[in-house]
Amino acid sequence: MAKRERTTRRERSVKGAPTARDFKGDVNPDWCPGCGDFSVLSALQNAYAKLGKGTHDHLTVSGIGCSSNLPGYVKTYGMHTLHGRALAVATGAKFANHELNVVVTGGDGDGYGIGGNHFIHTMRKNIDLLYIVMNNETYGLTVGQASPTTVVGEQTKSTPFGNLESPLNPVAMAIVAGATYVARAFSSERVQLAELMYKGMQHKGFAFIDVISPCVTWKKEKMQIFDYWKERVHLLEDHDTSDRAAALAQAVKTGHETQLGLFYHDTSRQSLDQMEPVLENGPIAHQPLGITHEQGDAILQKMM
Amino acid sequence: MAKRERTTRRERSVKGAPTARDFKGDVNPDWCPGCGDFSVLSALQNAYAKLGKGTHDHLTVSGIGCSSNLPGYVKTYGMHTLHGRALAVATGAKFANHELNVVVTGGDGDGYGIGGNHFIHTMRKNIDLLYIVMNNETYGLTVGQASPTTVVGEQTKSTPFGNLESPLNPVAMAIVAGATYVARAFSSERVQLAELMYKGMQHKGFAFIDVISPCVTWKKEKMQIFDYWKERVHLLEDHDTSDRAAALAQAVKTGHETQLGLFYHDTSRQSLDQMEPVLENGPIAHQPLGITHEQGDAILQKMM
Amino acid sequence: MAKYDFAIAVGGAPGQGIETAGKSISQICARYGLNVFTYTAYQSLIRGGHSFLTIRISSEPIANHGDKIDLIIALDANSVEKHLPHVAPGGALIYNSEHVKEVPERDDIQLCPISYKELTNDPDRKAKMLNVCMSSVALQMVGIDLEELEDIIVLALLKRTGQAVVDANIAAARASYDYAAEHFTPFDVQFEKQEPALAFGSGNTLMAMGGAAAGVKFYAAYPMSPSTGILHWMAPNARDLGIIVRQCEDEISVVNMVIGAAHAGARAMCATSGGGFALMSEAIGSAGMMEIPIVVVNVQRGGPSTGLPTKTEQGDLWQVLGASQGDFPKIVVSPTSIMDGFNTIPELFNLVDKFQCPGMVLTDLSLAEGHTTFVPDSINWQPEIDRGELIAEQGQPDGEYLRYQITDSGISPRAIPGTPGHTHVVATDDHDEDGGLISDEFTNPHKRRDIMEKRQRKMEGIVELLPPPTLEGTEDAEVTLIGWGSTHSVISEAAQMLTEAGTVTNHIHFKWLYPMDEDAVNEVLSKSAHAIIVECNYTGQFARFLRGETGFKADGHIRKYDGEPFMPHHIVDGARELLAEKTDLYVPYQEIVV
Amino acid sequence: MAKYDFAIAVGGAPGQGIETAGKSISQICARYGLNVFTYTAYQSLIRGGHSFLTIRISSEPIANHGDKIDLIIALDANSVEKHLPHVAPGGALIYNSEHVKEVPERDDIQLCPISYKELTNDPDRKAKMLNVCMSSVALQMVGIDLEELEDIIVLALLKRTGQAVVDANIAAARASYDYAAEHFTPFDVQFEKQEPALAFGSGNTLMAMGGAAAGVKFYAAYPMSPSTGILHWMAPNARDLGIIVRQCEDEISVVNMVIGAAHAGARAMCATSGGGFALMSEAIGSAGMMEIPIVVVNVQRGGPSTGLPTKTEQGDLWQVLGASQGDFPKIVVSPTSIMDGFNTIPELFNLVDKFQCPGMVLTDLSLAEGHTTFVPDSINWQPEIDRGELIAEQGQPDGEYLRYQITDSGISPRAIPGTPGHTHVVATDDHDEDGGLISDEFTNPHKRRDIMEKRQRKMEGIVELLPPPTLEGTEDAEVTLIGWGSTHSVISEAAQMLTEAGTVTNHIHFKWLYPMDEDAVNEVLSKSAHAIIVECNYTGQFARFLRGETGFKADGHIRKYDGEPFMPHHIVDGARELLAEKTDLYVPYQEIVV
Ligand SMILES: Cc1ncc(C[n+]2csc(CCOP(=O)(O)OP(=O)(O)O)c2C)c(N)n1
Ligand SMILES: Cc1ncc(C[n+]2csc(CCOP(=O)(O)OP(=O)(O)O)c2C)c(N)n1
Ligand code: SF4
Ligand code: SF4
Ligand SMILES: [Mg+2]
Ligand SMILES: [Mg+2]
Repeated sequence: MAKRERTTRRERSVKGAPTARDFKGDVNPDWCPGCGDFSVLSALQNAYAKLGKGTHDHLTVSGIGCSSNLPGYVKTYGMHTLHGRALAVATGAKFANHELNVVVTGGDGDGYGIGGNHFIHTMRKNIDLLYIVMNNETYGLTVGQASPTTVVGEQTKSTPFGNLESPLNPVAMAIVAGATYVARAFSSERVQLAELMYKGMQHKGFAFIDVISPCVTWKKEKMQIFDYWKERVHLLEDHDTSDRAAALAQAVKTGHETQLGLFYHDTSRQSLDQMEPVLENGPIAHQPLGITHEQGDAILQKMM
Repeated sequence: MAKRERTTRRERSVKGAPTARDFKGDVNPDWCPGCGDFSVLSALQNAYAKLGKGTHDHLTVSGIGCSSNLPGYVKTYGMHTLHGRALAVATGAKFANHELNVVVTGGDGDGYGIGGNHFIHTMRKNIDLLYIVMNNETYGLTVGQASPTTVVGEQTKSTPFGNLESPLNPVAMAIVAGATYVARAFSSERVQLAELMYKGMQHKGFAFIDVISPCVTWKKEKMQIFDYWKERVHLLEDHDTSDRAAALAQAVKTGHETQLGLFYHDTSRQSLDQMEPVLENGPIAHQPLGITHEQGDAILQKMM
Repeated sequence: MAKYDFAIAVGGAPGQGIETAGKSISQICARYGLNVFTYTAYQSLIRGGHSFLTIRISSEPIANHGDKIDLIIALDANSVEKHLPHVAPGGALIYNSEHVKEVPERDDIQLCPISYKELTNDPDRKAKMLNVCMSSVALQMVGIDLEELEDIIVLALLKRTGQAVVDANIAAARASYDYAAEHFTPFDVQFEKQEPALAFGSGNTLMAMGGAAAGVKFYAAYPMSPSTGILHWMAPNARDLGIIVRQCEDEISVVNMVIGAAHAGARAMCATSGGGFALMSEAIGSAGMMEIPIVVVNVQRGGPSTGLPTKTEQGDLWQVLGASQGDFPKIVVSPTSIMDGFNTIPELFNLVDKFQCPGMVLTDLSLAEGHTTFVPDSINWQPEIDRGELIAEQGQPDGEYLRYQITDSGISPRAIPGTPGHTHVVATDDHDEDGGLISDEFTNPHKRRDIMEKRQRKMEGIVELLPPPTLEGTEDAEVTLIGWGSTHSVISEAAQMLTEAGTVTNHIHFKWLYPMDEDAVNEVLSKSAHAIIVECNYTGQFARFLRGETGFKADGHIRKYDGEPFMPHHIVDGARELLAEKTDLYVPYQEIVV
Repeated sequence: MAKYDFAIAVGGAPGQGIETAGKSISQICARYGLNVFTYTAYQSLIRGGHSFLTIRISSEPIANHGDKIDLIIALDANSVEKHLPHVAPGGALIYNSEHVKEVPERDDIQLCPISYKELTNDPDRKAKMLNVCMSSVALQMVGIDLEELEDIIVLALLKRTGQAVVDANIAAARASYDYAAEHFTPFDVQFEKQEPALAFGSGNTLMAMGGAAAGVKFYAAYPMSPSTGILHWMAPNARDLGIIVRQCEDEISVVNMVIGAAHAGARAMCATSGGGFALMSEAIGSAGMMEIPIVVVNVQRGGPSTGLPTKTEQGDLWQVLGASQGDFPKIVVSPTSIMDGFNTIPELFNLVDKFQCPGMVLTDLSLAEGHTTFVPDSINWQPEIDRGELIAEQGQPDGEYLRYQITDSGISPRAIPGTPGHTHVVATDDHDEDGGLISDEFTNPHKRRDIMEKRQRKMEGIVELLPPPTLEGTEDAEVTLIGWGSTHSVISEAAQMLTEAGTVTNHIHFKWLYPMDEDAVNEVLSKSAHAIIVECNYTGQFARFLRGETGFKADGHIRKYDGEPFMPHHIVDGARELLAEKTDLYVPYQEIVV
């Protein structure tokens, strides 16, 4: 029983370079024992530590879902927003203070289902975020319906006769829609995952990692869900991450057999905040409010 | 002045094989003279006629926008729904009566902007619709803001300093998301367009045509907008439409230079309505309402 | 047998089989022909947390989980600690003596320790059969035959687990039953089997069944607690019943698909909770404008926002009343019990079909996830179906068809796509009689006024058909309790309790909320004594709405917004305080916390 | 110069330069120092259709387009036919004699035919200068110097078209001016230049300017009539003013981005109309729950649904009041004039920052797209800015920070991301003081009640700060007109007209709508005589809301829902009928139809 225990609500002082421990949140996760999300959380704490900033320099934003509970479990600023809306909220926060390291975490239902439109457009706009999707191919929190990545034929609460709909290919979608850093990972491969996260945070632009993060509760017919995946993943090798066509060719293969690693990395495009002249003076959140009389007069002049 | 004139509200009787004229709506389009959408309309009327069904066997569904006014201009059943929601409404209508030929028409803002999530998921599910997007790279009806397909650098009412956002690639998106019939057309190439529409209606599954349909009013800097496009389009030739990888490779080239024609045609996948056993008895709209006492007893039995 | 009102509760962590225990006991009671209502207080945790399931069993028909608990099955130590105070004097607490060494003093109840180890042969000690042991003890103490439990065990486990597990469970059940017979004092209440055996189901299930009976042929959903139960009933029953069930990418597509399906001729419905409803609101207005009949169910949970996904509230009334911009015909109804939920769906479908407008059902977690027994024969599988003015026949090829024809009733005969001779366009822009857009036409303000008045005239027809609330109880009362929706039975019981205790109390309950007939409602309200409005939200959403429609101002208010539903005594206490004191607002204290 | 109230109207098809003509004349008047208000009745047509622009010029400050039209510029034959009846006796109609051969009899006005051919040297006869010719005639007839028009022509055309076109236009203007001097009788009203010259802008522009003055640093939008004007002001001014302007994929992303930006410390705002607002509603509730201050503007248009995109209505009140599920603190304000729109934005930002909640501005097309002159110096570019309890300084590393600390005021000091020592999570699930989720925790109903009460206590602080409406006019009146939002000036004029005609009338106008202080409002309302509520929607949304909050029931109602705004005489006529007759509802007839 994942009884919620407070470690302490006190702000811990981080002395010297931060460690993964410094990013441990105030409460223990209430995920089911064995859930893939635990590894994602720990990889993220490692990646935050490696980046070397203070806990207050990060903003972790999520939607709603088991996976979206993550911001409560890391010691950074956090927003647990509406189901499907994390990317939009994060974009706003990034523009208000582009010095924050903004990481978005969530699930496949949250991100590819209800949040699908923000997913596409945030990538198209190349907003400087790291987006981590804990893809368990199910709606975990609402007790196991089919999600946009559930495979054909799977029996779920909403598809008792087997799912009829083809799943989405998030990696291929991301490359086509304009993400500039696109990776796939497996929660059990923590070292690779943490490294992909760390590099994703360093990347200026939209970084996306689709993480296979198995649900041990609603994937009944696959009680051996980790074994199931271990058989199906292999590392992406001999691949030029700067070659979009090659990345896409690899990505469309993603499905029941899948490659892990960085598919695509485009360093040539600027992120949207970099292109925005208004941000040249620093974060707008720190600018003085209102306008000057001169600016006001100039406006009125044009109205006369 | 496009004064709205009623031809007549009377139902015209169609004798023999229908002609394009039979699909002329009761009102004349209020589009600006020269708008690309006129050609799309006439191509659609031709395609409807060629299909050979009665006017009442078609349902034309749209959202909101200049282009979305189209259902008012064809003589079929029509729905002028909410901005961005046409695909969802059309899906519902198709499931209620899968014998209808359901065509969805709209704009780039409607379909790729606010409607983007329905776009992806309707394709993923391979719903049996023909979706025609009149892509003018602008929000026409709301007087010319940037749309998801507006090119970088373009000055619009919402981007007076030039658009900073990369446009979407609808054709590539469609192939990746799971559309089974994907084409690009140019409104001035009416014969090809009508043919693509006709074949799209015949296709069982999601058929998608992105039509370059220039706006002559808000593309000020390109007063010669048709010439602009004529220089940039060429026919897609020597292309195997059944080869998904090849289609995708062609599609990612789509941008300022673009190919016209059928990129991808997959006849191997069933459309969702074909997979649905409930529809085997005919359209649900025509089934008797309610359930039998036997069915009811069986339900109660399970509750005891 | 004499009158009785008895409650068994099961407390524990969700993994411990609390639902199974609860379901088994309830099902046994149902088969015994006893009236049962159950409610589970639980938490929005994926795993872990604490649940507390109350099974109320009564000689009278009941529709809420009542006030007191006679027998608690404590599956873990935490439950003993938490819930010992909740056992009514004369009651009993069953617990596992291996985990709970010391139980705090309470000499007015019977403590019933059992030893899991001794009662089972469970070598790996996962305590998977603890719920079975404790249920057997409980059943023994209230005089129910062990065979009933054995049947249920076979039914529930055989297919899933095989004979060996079944045997082990049955052995454990027998050992426990015998142990109880030997060591514990049975309750005075001893249940006897009576006819007919009853069926048992949740509010969500009964609304789904109501949909099937009403002829719903298209059901779309996006999962959202606490409305998901409807999807979970529809999905497995879809193929047998010829219903298309679609899970969509979000609630916006859900309601728009429903609109498309309804327009094309199917009775179509969807359900969600507050956040999903917010997303649906734009499209609900479009159904009003296009005049397409749809039914949208909002199963309220604790708000605001994501709020309390597993808790109850009546907090979405204003959201539903205000859904979407502008004025358009609509109907809002709030079922007053689980069984009323079944009947409400066909009733509402007939209305929306007749008046071609959206209908909204406003219910909440306490009803939707509550479970009740019912007489199977009481289910009317073939309710009256009235599809309104639907044009089925072929039109004349040269005839004129005006989809939005201006009529006295405001109702314009509707043709569905596919009908020859009636092609037309429906539009979310305003339009004239034939569907042509007004806003795009010359001389529009007059046509606009005409079509707006046509649409709104439908409200007059609707209001005539909606029954106003009635005064329940004696006219000569000291207090009148006023409520709406899910609280009918708890208020009714409170009124009875008050009356029995000397404060004569009647009550007025609202099912049909909008449109409201001011005069008819005021007529009923005028009969009220000291009026107290009881509702499960902070700002008194119904009180404010009712006052706006009728001018009626209550003398006092009882409101609850802590996530748990009212128990009858909350209202009794509140009514007393409001009568006695200066205050006009009473907020009950929630004793049982999980 | 004596008092005057004069109106020029321009009718024609949108392609004919009607906006240019209107803008030129208005701008010239503004430079002349005259008070101007303009309103355009137009259609949601991409091209074509008919527009009718009224320019009211008055010696008194005005804030609506008035009742009568003295001079009509008919750019096409259609306008002559349509609008001839609208010229007030003693007025004039200017038309092109080449297109309009016969004008129906009206001997009480001056008919002013001009010949485009004769007045211009326009070889390809596109009549592109017709608006210039007619404007010159009009200006001549009211005594305004031609030089003013010439300046405007240069300003408007030089950059876009070059000297040749400018010269041709100026020549046409001169010829027309001279022609008018020779052939037509000037009006009695002859305008004189006065100081100071005035600025001229629309309601949307002034709200956008108000946002800039309030310190908005993040503005997001999805285009939607009639709110798009704010985006169209923000976008070109963004870089100069240091404002981030983002056009988003839909309204859901708009409001969620605004929430993200606001949480990260920027003053953030967005605007939309009814349908977009519906889509935003879920997120507005989330701002309430996370306690993030945002401002959302809803510029109402004719509803329901897509409705009448280019027409006005006050039809979204209930949508805004009911936006999102559950109860949460929020503020709703409805500016009473264009200039009030400017001031409302900073006022509201101070409130939402102080109380950390969403604020909603409810205005409508008639104000947002109406244009007014104003004294440039009256603009307060540096309004008071109060960001509330915002933690700027570094926290103690070992200190304890509770984002949702329970306080008496309900306000918990807010730290924005990036502030050292204050990391915390904000959540749309309900939570306890530190942001931890209640629904996921043991023992929640009590904590839930505490945090709910903390949040709602903020409403008490808000209500104290919102000024109640005042009684305008004499206390001793026969009739009291009650209105809200955009109709202030039209009601005020109607009251004056009624009073002058012998029916002493005062009025009460609501700007701050929610929360409403029942006692303070009833205090004001108690002074009202025969009370008539005036509003621009079908069901009387405000009347129902006001009655719900205060119990106040008006004696009569004047409602309009044909898409066009009230003119003062509509209300005057209505008040008279309501006083005289049995009816309690008056719906004015719209005379001017486009
Ligand atoms: C608007 C809205 N609709 C539905 C829900 C209910 N809901 C909560 S979580 C969830 C799905 C979560 O799935 P996913 O994002 O894959 O996360 P997981 O639980 O699998 O980690 C849903 C549908 C909601 N909170 N809000
Ligand atoms: C919810 C909502 N938001 C915004 C609008 C306003 N709106 C109407 S049409 C339109 C854009 C149309 O663009 P597009 O779909 O490309 O069609 P076009 O006019 O270019 O043919 C917008 C934003 C609306 N009607 N509804
Ligand atoms: S339900 Fe599945 S996804 Fe959710 S916590 Fe449990 S294992 Fe993880
Ligand atoms: S505005 Fe553009 S898209 Fe719209 S009708 Fe005119 S030319 Fe066509
Ligand atoms: Mg998931
Ligand atoms: Mg467009």
